[in-house]
Amino acid sequence: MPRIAVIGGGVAGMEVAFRLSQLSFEVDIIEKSFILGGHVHKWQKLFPDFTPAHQIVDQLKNQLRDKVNILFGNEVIKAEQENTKHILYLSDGTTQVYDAIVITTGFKLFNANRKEEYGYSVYPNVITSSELEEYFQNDKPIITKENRIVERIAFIHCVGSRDEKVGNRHCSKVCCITAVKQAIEVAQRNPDAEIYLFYMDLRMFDRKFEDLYLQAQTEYGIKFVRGRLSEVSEKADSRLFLKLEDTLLGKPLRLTVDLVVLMVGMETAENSIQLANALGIPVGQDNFMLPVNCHSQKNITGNRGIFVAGCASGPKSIGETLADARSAALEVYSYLNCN
Amino acid sequence: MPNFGFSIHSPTHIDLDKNYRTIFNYVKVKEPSIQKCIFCGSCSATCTASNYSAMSLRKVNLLLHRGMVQEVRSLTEQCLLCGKCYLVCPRNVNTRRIILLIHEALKMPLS
Amino acid sequence: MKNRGKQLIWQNYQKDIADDHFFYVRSCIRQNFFPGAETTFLRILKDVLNKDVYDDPSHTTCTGIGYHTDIVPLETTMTVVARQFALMTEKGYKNFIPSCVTSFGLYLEILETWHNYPEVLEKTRSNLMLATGRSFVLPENIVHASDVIYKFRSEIAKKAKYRLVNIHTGKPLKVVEHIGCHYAKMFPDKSVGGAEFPRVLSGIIEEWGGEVIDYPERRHCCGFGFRQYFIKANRGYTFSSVKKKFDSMSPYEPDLIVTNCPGCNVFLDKGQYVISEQEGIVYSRDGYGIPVLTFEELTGVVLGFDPWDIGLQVHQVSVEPLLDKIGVKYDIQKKYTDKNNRLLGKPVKPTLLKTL
Amino acid sequence: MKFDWFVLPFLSGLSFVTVYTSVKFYRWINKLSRGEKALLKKYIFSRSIWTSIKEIFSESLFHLKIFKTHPLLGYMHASLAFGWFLLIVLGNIEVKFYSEYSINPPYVPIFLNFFEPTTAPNFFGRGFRFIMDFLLLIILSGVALAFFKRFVPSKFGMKQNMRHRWFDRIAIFSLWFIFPARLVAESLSASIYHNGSFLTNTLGKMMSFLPAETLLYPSWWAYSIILGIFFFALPFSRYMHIPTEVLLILMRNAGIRSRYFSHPYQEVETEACSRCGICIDSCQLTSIGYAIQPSYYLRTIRYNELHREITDNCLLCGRCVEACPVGIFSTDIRRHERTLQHEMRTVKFKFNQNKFSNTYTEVLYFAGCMTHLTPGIKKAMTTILEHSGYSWQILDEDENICCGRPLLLAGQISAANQVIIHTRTQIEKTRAKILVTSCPICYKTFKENYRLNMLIMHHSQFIDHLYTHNRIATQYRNVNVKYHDPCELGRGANIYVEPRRVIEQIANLLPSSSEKNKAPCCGGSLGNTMLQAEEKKLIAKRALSEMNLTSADLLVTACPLCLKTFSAVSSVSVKDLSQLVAENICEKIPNNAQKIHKAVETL
Repeated sequence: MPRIAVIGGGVAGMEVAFRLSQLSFEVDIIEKSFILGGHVHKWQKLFPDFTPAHQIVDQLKNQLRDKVNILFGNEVIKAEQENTKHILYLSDGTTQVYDAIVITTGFKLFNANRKEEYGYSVYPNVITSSELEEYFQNDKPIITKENRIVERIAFIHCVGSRDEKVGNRHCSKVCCITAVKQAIEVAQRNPDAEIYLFYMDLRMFDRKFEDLYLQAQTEYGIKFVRGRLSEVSEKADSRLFLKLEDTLLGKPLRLTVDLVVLMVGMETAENSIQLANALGIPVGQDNFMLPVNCHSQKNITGNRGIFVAGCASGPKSIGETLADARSAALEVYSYLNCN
Repeated sequence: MPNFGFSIHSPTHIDLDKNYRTIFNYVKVKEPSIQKCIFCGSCSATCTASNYSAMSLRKVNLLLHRGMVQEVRSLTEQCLLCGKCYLVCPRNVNTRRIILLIHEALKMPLS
Repeated sequence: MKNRGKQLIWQNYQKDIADDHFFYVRSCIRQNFFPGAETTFLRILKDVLNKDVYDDPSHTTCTGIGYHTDIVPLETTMTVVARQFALMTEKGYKNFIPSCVTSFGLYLEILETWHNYPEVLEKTRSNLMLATGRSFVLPENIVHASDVIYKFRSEIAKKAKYRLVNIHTGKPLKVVEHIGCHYAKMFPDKSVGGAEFPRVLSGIIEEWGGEVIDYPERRHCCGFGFRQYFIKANRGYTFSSVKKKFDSMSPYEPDLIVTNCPGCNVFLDKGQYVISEQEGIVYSRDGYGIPVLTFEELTGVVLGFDPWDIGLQVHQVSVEPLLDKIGVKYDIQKKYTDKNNRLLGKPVKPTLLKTL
Repeated sequence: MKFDWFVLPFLSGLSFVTVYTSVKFYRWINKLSRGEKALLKKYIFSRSIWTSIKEIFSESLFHLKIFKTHPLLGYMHASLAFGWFLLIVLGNIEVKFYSEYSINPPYVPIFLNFFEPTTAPNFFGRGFRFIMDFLLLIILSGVALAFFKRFVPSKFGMKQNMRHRWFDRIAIFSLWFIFPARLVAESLSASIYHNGSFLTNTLGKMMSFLPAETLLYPSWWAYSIILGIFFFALPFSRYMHIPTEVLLILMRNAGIRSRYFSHPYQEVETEACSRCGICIDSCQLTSIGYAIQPSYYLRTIRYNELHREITDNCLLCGRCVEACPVGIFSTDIRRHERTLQHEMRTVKFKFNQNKFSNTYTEVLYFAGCMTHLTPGIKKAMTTILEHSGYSWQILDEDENICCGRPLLLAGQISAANQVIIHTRTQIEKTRAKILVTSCPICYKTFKENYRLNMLIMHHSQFIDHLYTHNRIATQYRNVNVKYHDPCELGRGANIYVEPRRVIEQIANLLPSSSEKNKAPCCGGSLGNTMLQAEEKKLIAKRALSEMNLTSADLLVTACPLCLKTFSAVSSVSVKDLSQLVAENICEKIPNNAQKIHKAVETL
């Protein structure tokens, strides 16, 4: 029975592994950390309908139960290829031989430190969207690090995306809708807070996104201002002073807020470039894995027998990731059965 | 004071800490659809008054959102209430009511 | 500025600063703004830190201002800079320290140009040879004068007679430090601490017991900007920048402002007079304004030099309130007298800004 | 002189009502301007007063208009109003046969049965007794119907009842109990003196088991007290309508109209409104849940409650004015109040004058700002104008300028006047003979506020004119078409015939259940600034179902706003009249030039 390696135990990895196990292949998941679920594990509610994230992760985990063996705490150090076999040297010293490999390494959130002028990790009340998710574990009002109820909060779009300065020209596409979702969740906890979203272009690309946007405007009075944040500094009372321009009025704009949330974009996963080189597959200008053809062969990489699924080949929402994972499983199936 | 030959310009930025959105709040309570505006500008494009004045409902709406009221009076006065803006608004904002409410608010001594 | 996050950022902006044998290049406009500043710097290096500093009388202006106001063509500037280096080479020095931040920025810019375009360097060498018959070697180490003070800040602290502490309240003085734009913004990696949170002056202040204020418009330019200040019609732009900075720092009620560039010092000091006249605002409770010292003057005060020897009487904003806070002894009578006690004349009193 | 203490409540009530009403009438008339007073005086003493008297009988007493709305409802009102009127009149005549004095205090005819318990033996006595009983029966049937209407309004052709306030309820109940109380009193006296007729005698016999002697006197007291309560309640309740409608008819026929808010004529109208609730069903905002109809609106004005929203939340479509049996122009009152709320005297428009052409053409087509959003109409009109044989030009080809009516509808009069003056000068500059507009809203303003010395035509009239002067010809299409009368064209300007005549030239026009002056408003009317988009859509949908287009392939309307509003919701395709004509126009028409020339003069 052919053996397949799925590198990465996130949402994509779990789905591919399950589908492949259904097609009666023997599947190993090589997961760097010690838990499955990847980033989704750390999120509370998902856009656009606020389904709890753990519901998706648990559902995917339950599917897998003892159908797939999972090598936790493991990374691929070196890889070799003998005609159709792939030999992987893992970090726990073992070497495994596989007939096919599916890369589901996912993505890494942009390290906001690299936008120094936004004062991330310098001013305590500048946080990223993933840190804000932790506030949503309970329904208590959002407070600043000095335990002051947040009365004014600013969401900053495109942090580390569409930004040549940090080498990320690509748009991570899911941060806009995440900002609207999080803004609503903040509005629910701090009803009389003033909430601003500073955007360049709002990319509500999927179904029910525009409805969420309209709901944010009308039901929660959330304000959308077109202008890109230039700089954050701290005022005497440790509130944050933002400098922007209202591009629709063509005038500079200044305001003070209690909390700044940076909607950090997606970058290719940690040392995924080394993995790509090790496996001999090309990487795009945005450092995400490059499929052979972005229309019809999205899961097939340049190297026979190696496939890619999920955010490893570019930013995707969870729905798109799962669909991409299922298509990857079929590609593997047709590769192993038809050649 | 000695003649310096120059004067210190006051800042022209929009200061959201100071600008009071009293008129916006007055209108929002009575006509919540003002919040649906996405400032796409189709109303200003079709506006009859824009042919002879600087009237632009998109700009008026923005000025209200930002609490900058000085310009609003001279702009909204040119409005003919013909309702073309309402017909083209992609968000179904009740534009004419907003204009009437602005006129009302400008008559009141709102701070 | 003890915030852990800022220290993280300072780590990746360290540079090596030479510790002796300096070739000091004076500023062309600084002496007439704050005459005592440069002599104080030399006195500190020679007498206090007993370093070998050479003050070459025959070096010229770096033509920075002319270059920035499009009066002096770049090639001429390069040749003049080359001549400075030639003077240094002839005197056998390798560590070049300009006293003015604009020059520092210019020297870096030209060295960077030569580094990227070697053919321009060769052209400058031949120009210099033709013009003066001199040749030169690129300096091994080029730092700003304030970097040197930053490097020896702990030695100076040991030798200091005063601390930046308010002797009446015992609390550290609240100090605003303003870094010249050309110091870090052009080449952040050539500065101490980078462009966002520069460390050079804040390091000195914290070492000597002061508390540095990080106010929102901290990185805003003082408005000198050459084109603005030199043309009278644009001068309003300069002082609106100054006012923006003071409006932003006033909630913190700073006791002192420290700068490391001639332009910033002038405009932050004399700007308070212009603002008091035109806008009727004085940015201190006691009505005297916030004293503005250059880093050398501050070092001199802390080391106990006589304030009037340092030249503090030329400041627009009276420094006496600050000296009282630090506890410095000074003789008010000698403020406006020369070496042999002849009164040089007192400046006219502004209408609003109180002066002593 | 006959007197008994029990008449006191009735007497005091009656005198209170008479004094109160006459003072009120005096004050209203006094507030009229001198010209209006003269107009009224001249009218009252002129021959045409008879039309008012006839109208008072047909409307105040018979309520003929309500019969047209629904016969049962009409009978209920007529029986109460006319029945009671006859009861009083005949009562006064009956008295003449009994008492020896010629003049009697007013209460005698009402309580004749008490003062003259024995009926006059002769034929007249019994005859009158019979008539009085008969009238009482009629009125009682009216009261019974009124009572049932509370529970089953649909039987009376009304979808819902008016929700009354407590002071109206007191007046209603007191009115209802007057006649049963009279019945009881007369029946008791009949059981003792047999002085009744078929009704009271029979009832008297049935009540013989009761101690009639002891109950008789208190029953007269009850009758008098109920009458008293009714008279005291009348001036402050809806029944102030009874006296005021008479004055309203006189004033209206004399030509007096309300020219500004709280004009005396408007106060008469406000008090003349009996809040019968008939206007509620005619209003299309009822089904969306808004209580803004004249019955409620005039009540807020009369008891000056805060009603800023109600004033603005009305389509001004005029259906309630058509339906109102009392003929109150509630839309005018609303517009005058809007001026009070929204007038902006400081407005200064900065029109740029040089944008318009001053080349002469016979026909000037004013597209109107709305038509710029329905290019289909403009294109159709251009085709028609090209075929018309007239020289023509479009006034606002690019520079679209407004006719000023939306400002009038919103009450901003001084702003509207500035627009009107500007647009009129542009129109007159072209020295055109005919001004055609495809928007009924502009048409109504040109007609009423512009005082243009040229022929003003809505495009339906103009096309009709082209047909009659065979300047254009069209092919007949066997298409079932229903026509929607735009409010401003139908009710607003009484143009019903020309559009229909034009459509019949091209397609087969099906009658629709609610059309002409009963046509529904499309919901997009500029009169309303309050409705949200979803509500307007709902009105449009219900208007379409009201016109039930199942059998029609095409809905034709004659207003760009109706076109835009209907086409967003209608399953049947919607076209403007001009589009229907332009699509079926024939290229060649008989070219008899001189006939054309003559035609222009005849207009």
